[in-house]
Amino acid sequence: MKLVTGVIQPHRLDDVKSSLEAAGIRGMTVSEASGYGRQKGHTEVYRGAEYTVDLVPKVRIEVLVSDEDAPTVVEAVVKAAQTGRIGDGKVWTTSLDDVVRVRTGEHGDAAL
Amino acid sequence: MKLVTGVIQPHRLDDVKSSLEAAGIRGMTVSEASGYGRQKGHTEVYRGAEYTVDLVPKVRIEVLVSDEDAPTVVEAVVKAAQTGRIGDGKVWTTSLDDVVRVRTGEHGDAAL
Amino acid sequence: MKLVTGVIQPHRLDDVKSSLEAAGIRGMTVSEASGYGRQKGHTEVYRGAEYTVDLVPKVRIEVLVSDEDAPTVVEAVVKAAQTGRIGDGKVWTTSLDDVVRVRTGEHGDAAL
Amino acid sequence: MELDTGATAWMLMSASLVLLMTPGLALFYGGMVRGKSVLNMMMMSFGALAVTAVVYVLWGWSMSYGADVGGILGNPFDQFALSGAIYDGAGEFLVDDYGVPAIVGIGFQATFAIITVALISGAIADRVKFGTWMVFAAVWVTLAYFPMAHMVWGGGLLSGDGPFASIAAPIDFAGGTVVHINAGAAALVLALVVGKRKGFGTEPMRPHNLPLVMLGAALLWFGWFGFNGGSAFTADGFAGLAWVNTTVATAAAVLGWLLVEKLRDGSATSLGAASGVVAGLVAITPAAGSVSPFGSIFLGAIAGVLCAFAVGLKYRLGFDDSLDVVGVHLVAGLWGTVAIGFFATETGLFYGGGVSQLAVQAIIAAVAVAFSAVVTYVIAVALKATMGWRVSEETEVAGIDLAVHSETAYETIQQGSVAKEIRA
Amino acid sequence: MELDTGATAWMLMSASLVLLMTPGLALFYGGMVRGKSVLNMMMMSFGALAVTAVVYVLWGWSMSYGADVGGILGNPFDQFALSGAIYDGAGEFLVDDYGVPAIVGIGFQATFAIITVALISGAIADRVKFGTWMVFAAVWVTLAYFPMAHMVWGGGLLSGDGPFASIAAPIDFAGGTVVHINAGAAALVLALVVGKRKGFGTEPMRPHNLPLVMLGAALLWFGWFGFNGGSAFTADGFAGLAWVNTTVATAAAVLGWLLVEKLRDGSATSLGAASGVVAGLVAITPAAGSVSPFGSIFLGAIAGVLCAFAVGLKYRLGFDDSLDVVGVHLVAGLWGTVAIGFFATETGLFYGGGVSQLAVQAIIAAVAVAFSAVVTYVIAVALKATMGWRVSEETEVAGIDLAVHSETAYETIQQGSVAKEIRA
Amino acid sequence: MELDTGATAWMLMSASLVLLMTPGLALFYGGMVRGKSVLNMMMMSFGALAVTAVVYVLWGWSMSYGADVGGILGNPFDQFALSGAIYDGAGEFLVDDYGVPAIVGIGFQATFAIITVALISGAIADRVKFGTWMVFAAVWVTLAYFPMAHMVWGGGLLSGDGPFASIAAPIDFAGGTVVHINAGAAALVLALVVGKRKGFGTEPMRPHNLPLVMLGAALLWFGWFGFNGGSAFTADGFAGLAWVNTTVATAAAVLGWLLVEKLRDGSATSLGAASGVVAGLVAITPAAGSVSPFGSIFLGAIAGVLCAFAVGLKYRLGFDDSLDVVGVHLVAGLWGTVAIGFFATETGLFYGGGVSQLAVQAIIAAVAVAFSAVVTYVIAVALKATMGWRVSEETEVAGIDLAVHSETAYETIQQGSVAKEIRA
Ligand SMILES: Nc1ncnc2c1ncn2[C@@H]1O[C@H](COP(=O)(O)OP(=O)(O)O)[C@@H](O)[C@H]1O
Ligand SMILES: Nc1ncnc2c1ncn2[C@@H]1O[C@H](COP(=O)(O)OP(=O)(O)O)[C@@H](O)[C@H]1O
Ligand SMILES: Nc1ncnc2c1ncn2[C@@H]1O[C@H](COP(=O)(O)OP(=O)(O)O)[C@@H](O)[C@H]1O
Repeated sequence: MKLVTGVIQPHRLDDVKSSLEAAGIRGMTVSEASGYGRQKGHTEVYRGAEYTVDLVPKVRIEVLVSDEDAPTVVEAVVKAAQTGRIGDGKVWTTSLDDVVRVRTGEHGDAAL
Repeated sequence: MKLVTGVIQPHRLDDVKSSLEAAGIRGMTVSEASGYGRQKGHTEVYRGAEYTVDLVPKVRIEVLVSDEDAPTVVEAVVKAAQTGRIGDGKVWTTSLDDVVRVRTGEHGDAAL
Repeated sequence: MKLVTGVIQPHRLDDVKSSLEAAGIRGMTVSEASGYGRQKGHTEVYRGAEYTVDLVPKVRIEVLVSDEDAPTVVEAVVKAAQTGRIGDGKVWTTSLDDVVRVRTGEHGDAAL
Repeated sequence: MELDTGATAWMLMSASLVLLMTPGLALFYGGMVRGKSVLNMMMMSFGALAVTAVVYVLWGWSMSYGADVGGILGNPFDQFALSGAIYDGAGEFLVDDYGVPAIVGIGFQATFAIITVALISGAIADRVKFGTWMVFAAVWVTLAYFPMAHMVWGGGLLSGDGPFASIAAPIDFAGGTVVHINAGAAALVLALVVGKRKGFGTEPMRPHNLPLVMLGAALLWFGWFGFNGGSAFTADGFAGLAWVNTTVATAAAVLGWLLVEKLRDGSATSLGAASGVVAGLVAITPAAGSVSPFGSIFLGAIAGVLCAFAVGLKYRLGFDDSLDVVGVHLVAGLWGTVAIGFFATETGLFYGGGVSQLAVQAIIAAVAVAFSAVVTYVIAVALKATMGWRVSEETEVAGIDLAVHSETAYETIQQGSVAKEIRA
Repeated sequence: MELDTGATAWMLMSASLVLLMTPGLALFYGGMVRGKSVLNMMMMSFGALAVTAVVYVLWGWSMSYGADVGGILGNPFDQFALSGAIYDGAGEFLVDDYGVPAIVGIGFQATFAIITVALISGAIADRVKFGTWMVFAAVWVTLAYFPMAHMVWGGGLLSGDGPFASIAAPIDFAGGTVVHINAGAAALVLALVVGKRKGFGTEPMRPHNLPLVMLGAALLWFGWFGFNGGSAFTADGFAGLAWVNTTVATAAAVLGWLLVEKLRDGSATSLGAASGVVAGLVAITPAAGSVSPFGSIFLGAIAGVLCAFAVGLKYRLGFDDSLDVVGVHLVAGLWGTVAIGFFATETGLFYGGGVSQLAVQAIIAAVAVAFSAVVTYVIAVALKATMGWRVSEETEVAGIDLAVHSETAYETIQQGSVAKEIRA
Repeated sequence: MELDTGATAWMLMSASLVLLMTPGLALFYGGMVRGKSVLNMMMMSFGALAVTAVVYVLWGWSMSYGADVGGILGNPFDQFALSGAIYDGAGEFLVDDYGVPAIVGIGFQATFAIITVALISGAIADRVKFGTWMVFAAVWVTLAYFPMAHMVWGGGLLSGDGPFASIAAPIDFAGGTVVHINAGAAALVLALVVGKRKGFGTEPMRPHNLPLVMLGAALLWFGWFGFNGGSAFTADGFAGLAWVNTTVATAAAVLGWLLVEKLRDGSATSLGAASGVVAGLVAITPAAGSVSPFGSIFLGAIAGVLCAFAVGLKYRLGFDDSLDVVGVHLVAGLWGTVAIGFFATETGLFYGGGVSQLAVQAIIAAVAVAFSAVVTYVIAVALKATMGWRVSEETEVAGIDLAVHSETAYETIQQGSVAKEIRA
């Protein structure tokens, strides 16, 4: 099994979700994150004091998939998240030793 | 070393913590997450406009363990987090190249 | 490619960022987390009822790096995050199957 | 009586101030519950406000101040829908003995009924059906509040015209019995009938937003100037005395509460300060017109100390009075009512007035507790058997805001990014 | 006339209360937008307040109550910068017929102009340039508000001295036409001229902080006691009647709105309660002095029901009146103005008064809509062609607070830990 | 003097409004600090309120308005605990020259002492021991505030009875010297004695909740109507003039501040608007009764511009006046006090009044600064040597709320799920 992790623009989340559904993937875990990279941050001003904020809001998604689905899922996420502008984020794949579904205790692909 | 990651129901966190302690594990990292899966979300209504929210609050826990402890830890987490209802979440295991304890710079199992 | 993950004290984040920049690494993803470990939590009191909170605020950073850069990055993070006090956190390294840059679709080291 | 625009201005303002107390309470209570039930908590105040205002105009005024029925209540049909209560025969506005139009007094009194009902809701936070609460509000204000107001202020049994007045004229300046003992006793009974929240005493249920609690306490204090100051019924020295007593007793109660916390728990907390505010305000309420500013310092400080200890009782006795309506309103209401027997500058024990004032104060306090408890119990049990009080356990765990009101209080990034359709 | 300190006290207080309504509105609106545009939303209210207060002193008072020009407006130069409006020839404070110094009345009237401008901003949330808004505020209040105030209250065309008074004296107690229809019609036009937000109707745009919305509604209600109560111009029975009517109509509107929600959507919401508050307050505004408390219950309840349905129209008709200024203020303002024709106890249809009051109310409502719409359209289009209304699409997506005000409303851990330099 | 219910109504209301300012300040300041120290910040206001109210009743009134001692202070034992200050010999309420009971005036004056102490706390946010602050509050109000109030308002050295009155009668309508210069100078001294926060000038310390700041500013504005309007001591034309001047000067100050920001920083901010509100309110405070609304526009606008620049000074000069008490209250307080010399319609330079008013205003401002600075320095240094001011560096980093008050302001999911035991 693989874990596909993506760090993407927050406003692409809905499209990524639809795209995964279209690919037959019906589960994922989402969390908030902040990114730092080529995309520049912004400046805030409070009573004349300027603050440079170089972290940009991102969303992290994690999708557990079987080995064979992994490339499809990566493809689906990348496609749906792409806007072509700097800051679109990264997607990476990790191999897992095992996955368990908590509710049933099932292991491996059955747990997905 | 292994990393055991669990995405669980927020209200099971306390039990998972106790269960890990019982298993002799005295460290973990916790973060907020939202899940999307079989468990259906909910509907909100604002001035007659209906919003379908299909993300459900979850908690993500990460536990660094030695190779031999990994199965025990997975077991402990799954047991404590299980309610038997849809949405109980997933637990997965990844192999790590190395772990360092920041305070001391120790590597490997000594860092846990 | 490797993923270097660190769970560190929130107030060390700025130094870690500088340290990574010094090491030529210009990207990372940051998220909020809470830690549980040797460092003890704190007690809160509301109308005489005492609450023991044993989770401590932490920051999680994730850095994608090429295999050769990984040790440097681990070193950079550990050094910058170290205060020598209990609770400084952990850094771990995972091997990745692949990384994609969403904007361009580039794979592997080119995506970093 | 001629119109006195000054008295009228003050009573209009006082009514406005007391009306503001109910939303202030909504914030005070709302900040104290968990983030998943703040809206429901606030809705209990807003709902009580809406129901009670309408009911008050229809039969509340009449039941409080209409033609007496057995010393217990006014005839609801006497001035139903305010007929005969606003204008005199010539179609002119009726004016009271202070030169204030009767309609202004009606508005002022309505606000007291409203806040009293809303106060009770803190005892049963996070767990009751909104519909049951709304029905309770209408029934309770009718059967418990209006009679009590009649008995104490409308010339009934607990007033200067009642049987106990032979001992000494009972004093309840602004509502120690009618409002705070009444609400506090009802809260206790309701907490018992409704039962504990899932996880009470074992799971953490800390306030989710303390600045909101402090804001609520501030608005309560501000509004209380109308509550106590307006209970002089005109803008005069008594109103001024009530104003100063209210301020200094409240300040002293804050100091008292914080001192207990510092000594007992090691830290003076902001929740303690906010709670001390309310404890002091409650305690000075019945006494504001009959004690001195110097006496108020002691009366208030003792209230703060007493309540700081009293809020712990629920854990020991095992009833889930979620936001300490009993520990604050009942306890401080009883203390303030009885303290008049000690501190009243004309009739109090400490001022050489003997024990008769003390005795009569204890009697009216006891009658008020008993009356409120019995009436509340009957209503609560009847509703339990019919509509039911509790939402499901799942709803409690997941959060009552979502299940009952289809809302969540605060937007987070995730929630905001997954709506599927908008319909209207 | 002699100074009446009581009347003056009430008018000073009323002015203060109405001034508070604008920050109250800022919270009400601010809580309803997304977290990334709350500051901009609040700034539209604070900005309108700042601009209008200055303009009012300079020429607003004079254009409202100065020497009549064709029944449409007062001469702006007549009492420019309040010259001649404060003191009499002997240098004493001018005092009005109620014994209130003219300068107090000026302050009171200024607060009405301020809140009216601020109300409009809800229709164009999240997407307009702050500079354009500030210019709009100054121009709109000058060309739309001051004339309307003059026509209705300053002895102009829509007043008891105007042509329609031959049918029946038009009634607008506290600003159904001048404030709410005026702002509501302007909001509709502006929403159309400015255009929809990116994602309107498809992306979720839920309120980011509902307790803030409820707090705002509470402050609006509290302030409205000055708005309606102060419109009696003294502290008397009419002020008291307005006070009680305001309370009970608002309470009934909350019940009406919640009932619609419960039946239609399955849940009574806190946003519904807060919205019902405003709907009731708006509807009773023109009628508060001429209906009975009993009648107010119906007037208010119907307002709640009407508006609960009206807020859905924008989705069907496809205009982005973001925070429902049209659905609440225009609809309830029209209803309240017309309802007088039914409910006025002296001249209303239901009280045997025939249809003439109803007719004249419909006429002044219609004229008000038409006047406001036309004037607003001209101003809005002129600004569109010159300064432009919209911020860029990127700004809308990223959040207008950051792009336009260089601020974010709430600190999060990440933001707090990455500042690079501080300069001053 | 006969009781004047109208004057009394206004003074009761004014006292209530000024009391509300202190919680308003708690929100204003609380929103401006980081999320980890908001409760401590708010507690400094609530604590100052509690301590000062009690002290005021005990010896504060007497030291301000009791029998004069050398033109510097009133005798604290003269009317200790208000003895002889409330009733006349016949046991009737004493009534002042405006027909207001003395006890009402006592309440009103107490609120000024309270807010003055609370204002100072903004200079030393996030880093001081709560106990030391509480002791400072009691001592400072006794040694710095009461004497200053006596000197300016109680017939002392800086009053119309003092030595400088031979040049011209000094004007301080509502507290430019007693309140704002006093608090501002104390803030400067305290910031220097207490020292900088860890990370001042290098780490980001941005406001954690700007809507809270704006709400606080709104409540301050609202309360200020009592502060300035009530300083007419009755409801008359002067009160009305003060009301209008307060509103228009504040509006102009907002515009002034925002203009500076727009031109200098590129963006008009909501924090700027909220700060402009306070700058304008402070500046008009001493002048509200002696300038015209037209003059107030300029006075206010200049205040906004001045303060917008002044808040940057601390970075350049290197003192950590955390929330700009100096940059806003001292600067605007000085400006407002001196501006009277230019803008007073009867004696100001711009109105042909010559320079004597200007001279005397400059003198009283200078004396106030010097007096406050010296007294504050002595108290601050004494406390430093005894109780100590600073919490530990770890506490500052981890957050003072947790360490000092055992609370955190906002619940997050993690915190809520890990309690181990509940005890009471
Ligand atoms: N080396 C990295 N490790 C982890 N996350 C990264 C790394 N580089 C970029 N990211 C994440 O990807 C996001 C986008 O990266 P950025 O360099 O801004 O644009 P792009 O990927 O389009 O070149 C960042 O905000 C960050 O969250
Ligand atoms: N394929 C997946 N990848 C990542 N996380 C998943 C996946 N499927 C489910 N999850 C996580 O597990 C949670 C529970 O899954 P769900 O399908 O609702 O119930 P169950 O696991 O009991 O069948 C989800 O809310 C989500 O956080
Ligand atoms: N076994 C573990 N698995 C995952 N995270 C851990 C583990 N042990 C510690 N951590 C993380 O590291 C942080 C610091 O650990 P702690 O034991 O308090 O101090 P130290 O690492 O200095 O010995 C914890 O707060 C937690 O976030």
